[in-house]
Amino acid sequence: MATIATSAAIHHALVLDRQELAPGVVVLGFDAPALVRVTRPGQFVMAIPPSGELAATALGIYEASGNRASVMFFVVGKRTAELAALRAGDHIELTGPLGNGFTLDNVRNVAIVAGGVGIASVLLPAQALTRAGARVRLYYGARTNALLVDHDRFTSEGCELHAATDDGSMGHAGYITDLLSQTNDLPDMILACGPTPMLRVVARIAEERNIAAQLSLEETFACGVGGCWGCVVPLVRTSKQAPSFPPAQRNGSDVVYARVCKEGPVFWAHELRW
Amino acid sequence: MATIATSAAIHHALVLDRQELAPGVVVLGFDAPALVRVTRPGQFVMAIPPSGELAATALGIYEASGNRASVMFFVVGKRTAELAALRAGDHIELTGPLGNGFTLDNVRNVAIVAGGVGIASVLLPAQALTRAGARVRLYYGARTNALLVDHDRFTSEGCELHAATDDGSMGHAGYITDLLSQTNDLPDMILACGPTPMLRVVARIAEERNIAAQLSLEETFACGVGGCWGCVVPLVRTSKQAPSFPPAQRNGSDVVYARVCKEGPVFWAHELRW
Amino acid sequence: MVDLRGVDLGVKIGKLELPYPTFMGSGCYGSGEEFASFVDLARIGAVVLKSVTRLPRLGNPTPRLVHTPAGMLNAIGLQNPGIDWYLEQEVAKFASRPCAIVGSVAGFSVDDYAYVSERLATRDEIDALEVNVSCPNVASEGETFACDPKLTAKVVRAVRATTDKTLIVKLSPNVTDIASIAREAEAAGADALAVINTVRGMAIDVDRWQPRLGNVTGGLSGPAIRPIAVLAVYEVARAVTIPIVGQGGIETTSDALEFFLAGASAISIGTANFTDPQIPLRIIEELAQYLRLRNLGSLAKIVGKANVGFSNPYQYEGDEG
Amino acid sequence: MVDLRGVDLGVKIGKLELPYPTFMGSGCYGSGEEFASFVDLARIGAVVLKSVTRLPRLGNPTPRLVHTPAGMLNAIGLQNPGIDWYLEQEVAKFASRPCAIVGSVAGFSVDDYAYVSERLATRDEIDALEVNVSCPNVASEGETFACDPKLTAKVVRAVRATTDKTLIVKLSPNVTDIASIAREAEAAGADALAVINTVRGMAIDVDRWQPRLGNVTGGLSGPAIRPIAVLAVYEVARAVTIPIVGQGGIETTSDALEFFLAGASAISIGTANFTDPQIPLRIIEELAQYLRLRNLGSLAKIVGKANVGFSNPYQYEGDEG
Ligand SMILES: Cc1cc2nc3c(=O)[nH]c(=O)nc-3n(C[C@H](O)[C@H](O)[C@H](O)COP(=O)(O)OP(=O)(O)OC[C@H]3O[C@@H](n4cnc5c(N)ncnc54)[C@H](O)[C@@H]3O)c2cc1C
Ligand SMILES: Cc1cc2nc3c(=O)[nH]c(=O)nc-3n(C[C@H](O)[C@H](O)[C@H](O)COP(=O)(O)OP(=O)(O)OC[C@H]3O[C@@H](n4cnc5c(N)ncnc54)[C@H](O)[C@@H]3O)c2cc1C
Ligand SMILES: Cc1cc2nc3c(=O)[nH]c(=O)nc-3n(C[C@H](O)[C@H](O)[C@H](O)COP(=O)(O)O)c2cc1C
Ligand SMILES: Cc1cc2nc3c(=O)[nH]c(=O)nc-3n(C[C@H](O)[C@H](O)[C@H](O)COP(=O)(O)O)c2cc1C
Ligand code: FES
Ligand code: FES
Repeated sequence: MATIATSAAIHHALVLDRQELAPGVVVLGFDAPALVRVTRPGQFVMAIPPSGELAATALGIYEASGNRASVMFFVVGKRTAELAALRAGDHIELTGPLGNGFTLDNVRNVAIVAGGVGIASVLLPAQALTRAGARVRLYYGARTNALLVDHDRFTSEGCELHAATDDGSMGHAGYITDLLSQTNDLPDMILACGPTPMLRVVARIAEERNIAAQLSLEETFACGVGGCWGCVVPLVRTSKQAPSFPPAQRNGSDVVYARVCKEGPVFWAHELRW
Repeated sequence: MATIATSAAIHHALVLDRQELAPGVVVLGFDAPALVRVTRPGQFVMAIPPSGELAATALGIYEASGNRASVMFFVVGKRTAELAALRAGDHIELTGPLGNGFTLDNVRNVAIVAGGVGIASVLLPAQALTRAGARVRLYYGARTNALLVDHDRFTSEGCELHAATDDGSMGHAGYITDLLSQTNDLPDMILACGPTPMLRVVARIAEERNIAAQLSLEETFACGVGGCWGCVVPLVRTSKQAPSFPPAQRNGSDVVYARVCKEGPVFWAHELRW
Repeated sequence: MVDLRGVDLGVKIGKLELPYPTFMGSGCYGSGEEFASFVDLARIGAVVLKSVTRLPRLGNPTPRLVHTPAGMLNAIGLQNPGIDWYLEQEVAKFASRPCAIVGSVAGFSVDDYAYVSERLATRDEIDALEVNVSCPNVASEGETFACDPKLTAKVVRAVRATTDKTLIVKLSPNVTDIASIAREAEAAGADALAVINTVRGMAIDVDRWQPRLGNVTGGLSGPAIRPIAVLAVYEVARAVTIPIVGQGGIETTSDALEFFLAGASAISIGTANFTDPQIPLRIIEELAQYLRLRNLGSLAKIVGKANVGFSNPYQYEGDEG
Repeated sequence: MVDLRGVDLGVKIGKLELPYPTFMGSGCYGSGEEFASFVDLARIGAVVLKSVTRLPRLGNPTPRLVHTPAGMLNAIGLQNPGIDWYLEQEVAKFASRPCAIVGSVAGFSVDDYAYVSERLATRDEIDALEVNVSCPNVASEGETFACDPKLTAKVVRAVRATTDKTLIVKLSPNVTDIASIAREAEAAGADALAVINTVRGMAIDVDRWQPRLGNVTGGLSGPAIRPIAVLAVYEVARAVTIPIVGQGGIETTSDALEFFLAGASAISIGTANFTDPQIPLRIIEELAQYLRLRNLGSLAKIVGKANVGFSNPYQYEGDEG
């Protein structure tokens, strides 16, 4: 992965705009030029719910250009509900950019797989790749048509869209990974973000087809900055992303736990032991 | 006090109207004919904050006529903030009426003393007394003019208004009890509701002048219905309001703890040992 | 009405048979009467009465309550008229309650407990006894009975000798090893265990530089203590074979399920009644739904079923420590 | 910049002198570096490092975190590379931190503690040691050191013998009588006590009938445990004369003041950093304001000042129990 020195800061950002793309799916745009400047595709922020009583919550950086960055989230619990109550003119406090993003060097023909709100973390890599001249196919799945939000943002960037919905209201009726596994027009790289069961299937397909895959994982976070070791995932010790750990003297496993927030959230599928 | 058999019920009431009388002072009117029918002056409700995560909160019944009852409250913490977010068309859940109200029989010349939001519990007794032909003087104190909310409701009912504000922006500059203690035109009864320090001064004035006084007390509540014995105040054991308790065999005090929510919230000043 | 088609929510705790697996926590629900005008007591299972002692007690000075994050502290101090007055003036009224009535016994010596239990147990209005061993033991410098396995056993044996009624022993979480106390209580003859009582705590008024409770310290209840209570139930369930009445911060059906899965046969609801007195009824209804949706005929099918841990596939040298 | 005109927020804990009375809790703040790009470490007092053990540990299986009402459960399981690697690869980096660095030592035998402490204490980058006695004692079937006054004393004596550096002993709340453990730790040579570590708890996934933590049980932290922590500090302050670092759910200045008034000389902030990493700086600023507004020149003036209880004017026969 693109391991970079942290340039995270706390941003006290003016909310510029708020859209509800579908019921319970919110995009908040805010003024944060300093964040935009250093953000790399696949990074996230820790957003502080305004009441100050709940833990900060991780959100992928959806858009980042000029002075404006944005996050997209589903209202699923208390924290996202508090964030959803923000309006243009309010301020949002967030720490970022955090984590290591996708490795996009030498990617020419990519399949991006997004499940549900996983779409929030893949617009920036899609943009970077299409602009670099790569062929980008977006495999985008959601429960229903209305929740396949902003797919036109991707097609207008030049991505080919393959869609799936659980209820068949748009595209393939079933899992998005069905489409991925059926294609014979293989990409040279897969990037994926979405629910863990989807990522596991992507990892299996990538292994079977012998395609390198980068997965953006989701775990329960506490600090979000590498301070608590709560968000870990088992990783082979030889991975470049593995945290500093001594070789085993005896009966040690070849796996270490790596922090999703710090060493990730993006990992090479073949290096995970989850 | 007017001890009555409980007729409390849980009301799932439609919010009819919401007014903000001053910044942070809210009146919520709701449709609850069954509550109106049995409410007596000085009773209260336990209102359930909509999130369902905080304890229910005690609020005096401000108005009660026809199908509509109302509560008035200051937004001071989480629970009142949640209630203040209700709008006409929403529903409010509340248990009531609770507690014993004021004893108004044979009251001909009364001074009602209200401090701040204490005003919420004295409109009903003021109405009952003026309508029964009694002379009613309202001694009404608040921090500032803008917080002397709804005083015209009382004057239009025929009450004489004596006002005091801490900052002198209306009426006497100082405590409302200053006015009460200065008058030589003595009432035959005092009813009071407001902050505890105010009530203590009222109790002292009443004792010095030998006037019967009924105080509506405020305590931190848990259940609000007499189930937990958390909200007690020391009362002489011989009071008619004292809870059932055996006479002391030895070294017992002549005081028992009575529940503000159940035996009160209104007590005779001379029976309190606080 | 609760829709009970195809599901059995009933439990048997000792000899006490209840149509619903819910108790209203001691000290939180008066004698039931306080809630009767707005909650149908026929649908709540059982009420555990406020604890009663040998002599009348005024209880603690005020304030007695403080709200804290996701919970509250209380320090009531066992205000009650004493067992004599209680039997003369109060107990007869319980006969009309359409739910089970569990008496709660407190004391400051083994003899206190035995005396109060014996007298209370004579009355038909009382369906079962709960022993609140969390009171300070006057003879041991204020240490509570609940904190010492041997003292707990003494109290339970003494009370057991006074009655054949169902005997529930209520354990305190303020101990190093609740399982060892549970084992002693079981061996001494308890029919069931109530797990847990409140957690000791304190709050300070930083403007007045004073404790917020008249008694300085108090008992923490509500959702804040739920993880502590779930673990206590889980550990006690592994230590004994008698049924457990799980409690501590139950507010929703999901909370209740945590306790059943941890090993409780029944639950008790205290503080949640202060949030919304309809909560017990809602939980009973939703429990029935949960069982029906999963084709589980009875609650017993889920008791203690969260026992399967995880495997730990990856270890390193120091992990064996 | 913190406006310190006329007020002294400095504390002395053993030999450790800090300009601000705040520690960042062990396991919550990495080595400080993780927060350095967005929090000025010169303004936070001290960082307590994640606990280190003799051998490398992968730690517990996942999941390791669960959010609970007003708190969270964690079960990290002391993931760390072991003391050898730690000294070789990590410790040198701490030299550049503009705050005090407190090493945290964990172990599974008395010898473990002594060994790790001795090696850690050789390093100048480490300003003081904290001893985390909440680990299971392998020799006593998993009972933790922190649960037994004698075992605690053994560990503290052994560690004390290895170093002259300031020694803070971190106590567990999961005991019947924390004061007796505090007394033993003081007698065995502790310079200060950290009160409290997390409270044991558990949460269950009711859809999957499984514990929510890979380790089954975990430690509860955050505002939910604050009343428990305030009481523990209050009781320990009455039992010892060495300074106390109060912790457990501190999120606001008012929370911090509760701990000082209860008897803490300094405080530690853990979980609140996950809510908002600016909280420690805000608390320091507001503490200075609080002292200035009340004309209290130094924090020492409020330590332990909430000790005046209430009188109990009214009693009845049974209240003497
Ligand atoms: C690297 C990363 C990137 C992510 N990017 C996105 C994104 O771009 N968009 C998106 O929608 N999601 C994203 N997520 C997921 C997102 O962080 C979670 O959905 C979010 O945490 C939801 O918070 P919540 O409190 O609203 O609901 P949840 O955390 O799902 O809460 C569910 C329930 O748990 C309880 N709960 C959770 N946290 C707390 C707490 N602190 N205190 C009390 N109770 C709590 C609540 O009661 C709630 O009902 C990302 C996650 C990661 C790890
Ligand atoms: C008989 C009676 C009648 C009353 N009538 C009225 C009336 O008519 N109008 C009126 O305005 N007031 C009335 N009061 C007072 C009113 O009940 C309190 O002001 C009300 O409880 C405020 O609740 P709150 O949570 O908004 O704030 P508070 O209870 O004052 O809260 C202050 C702080 O405490 C904390 N807190 C309080 N409760 C909780 C909780 N359950 N959970 C977590 N934190 C908590 C909050 O963080 C808050 O910041 C009456 C009181 C009584 C006893
Ligand atoms: C106000 C109050 C009073 C209580 N009084 C008693 C009591 O007298 N005897 C007893 O055994 N438990 C008493 N308890 C403890 C409860 O019965 C219950 O065990 C505890 O509060 C945990 O459950 P909860 O979180 O659902 O309230 C009391 C609890 C509260 C909140
Ligand atoms: C994620 C996490 C990891 C922790 N790890 C350690 C640890 O390794 N050693 C230790 O002594 N305490 C550890 N603690 C306990 C904290 O240092 C602190 O004592 C406790 O959380 C109470 O304070 P708080 O509520 O402010 O977090 C940890 C706490 C958390 C939340
Ligand atoms: S959430 Fe703390 S290390 Fe990742
Ligand atoms: S608040 Fe429970 S008895 Fe009054």
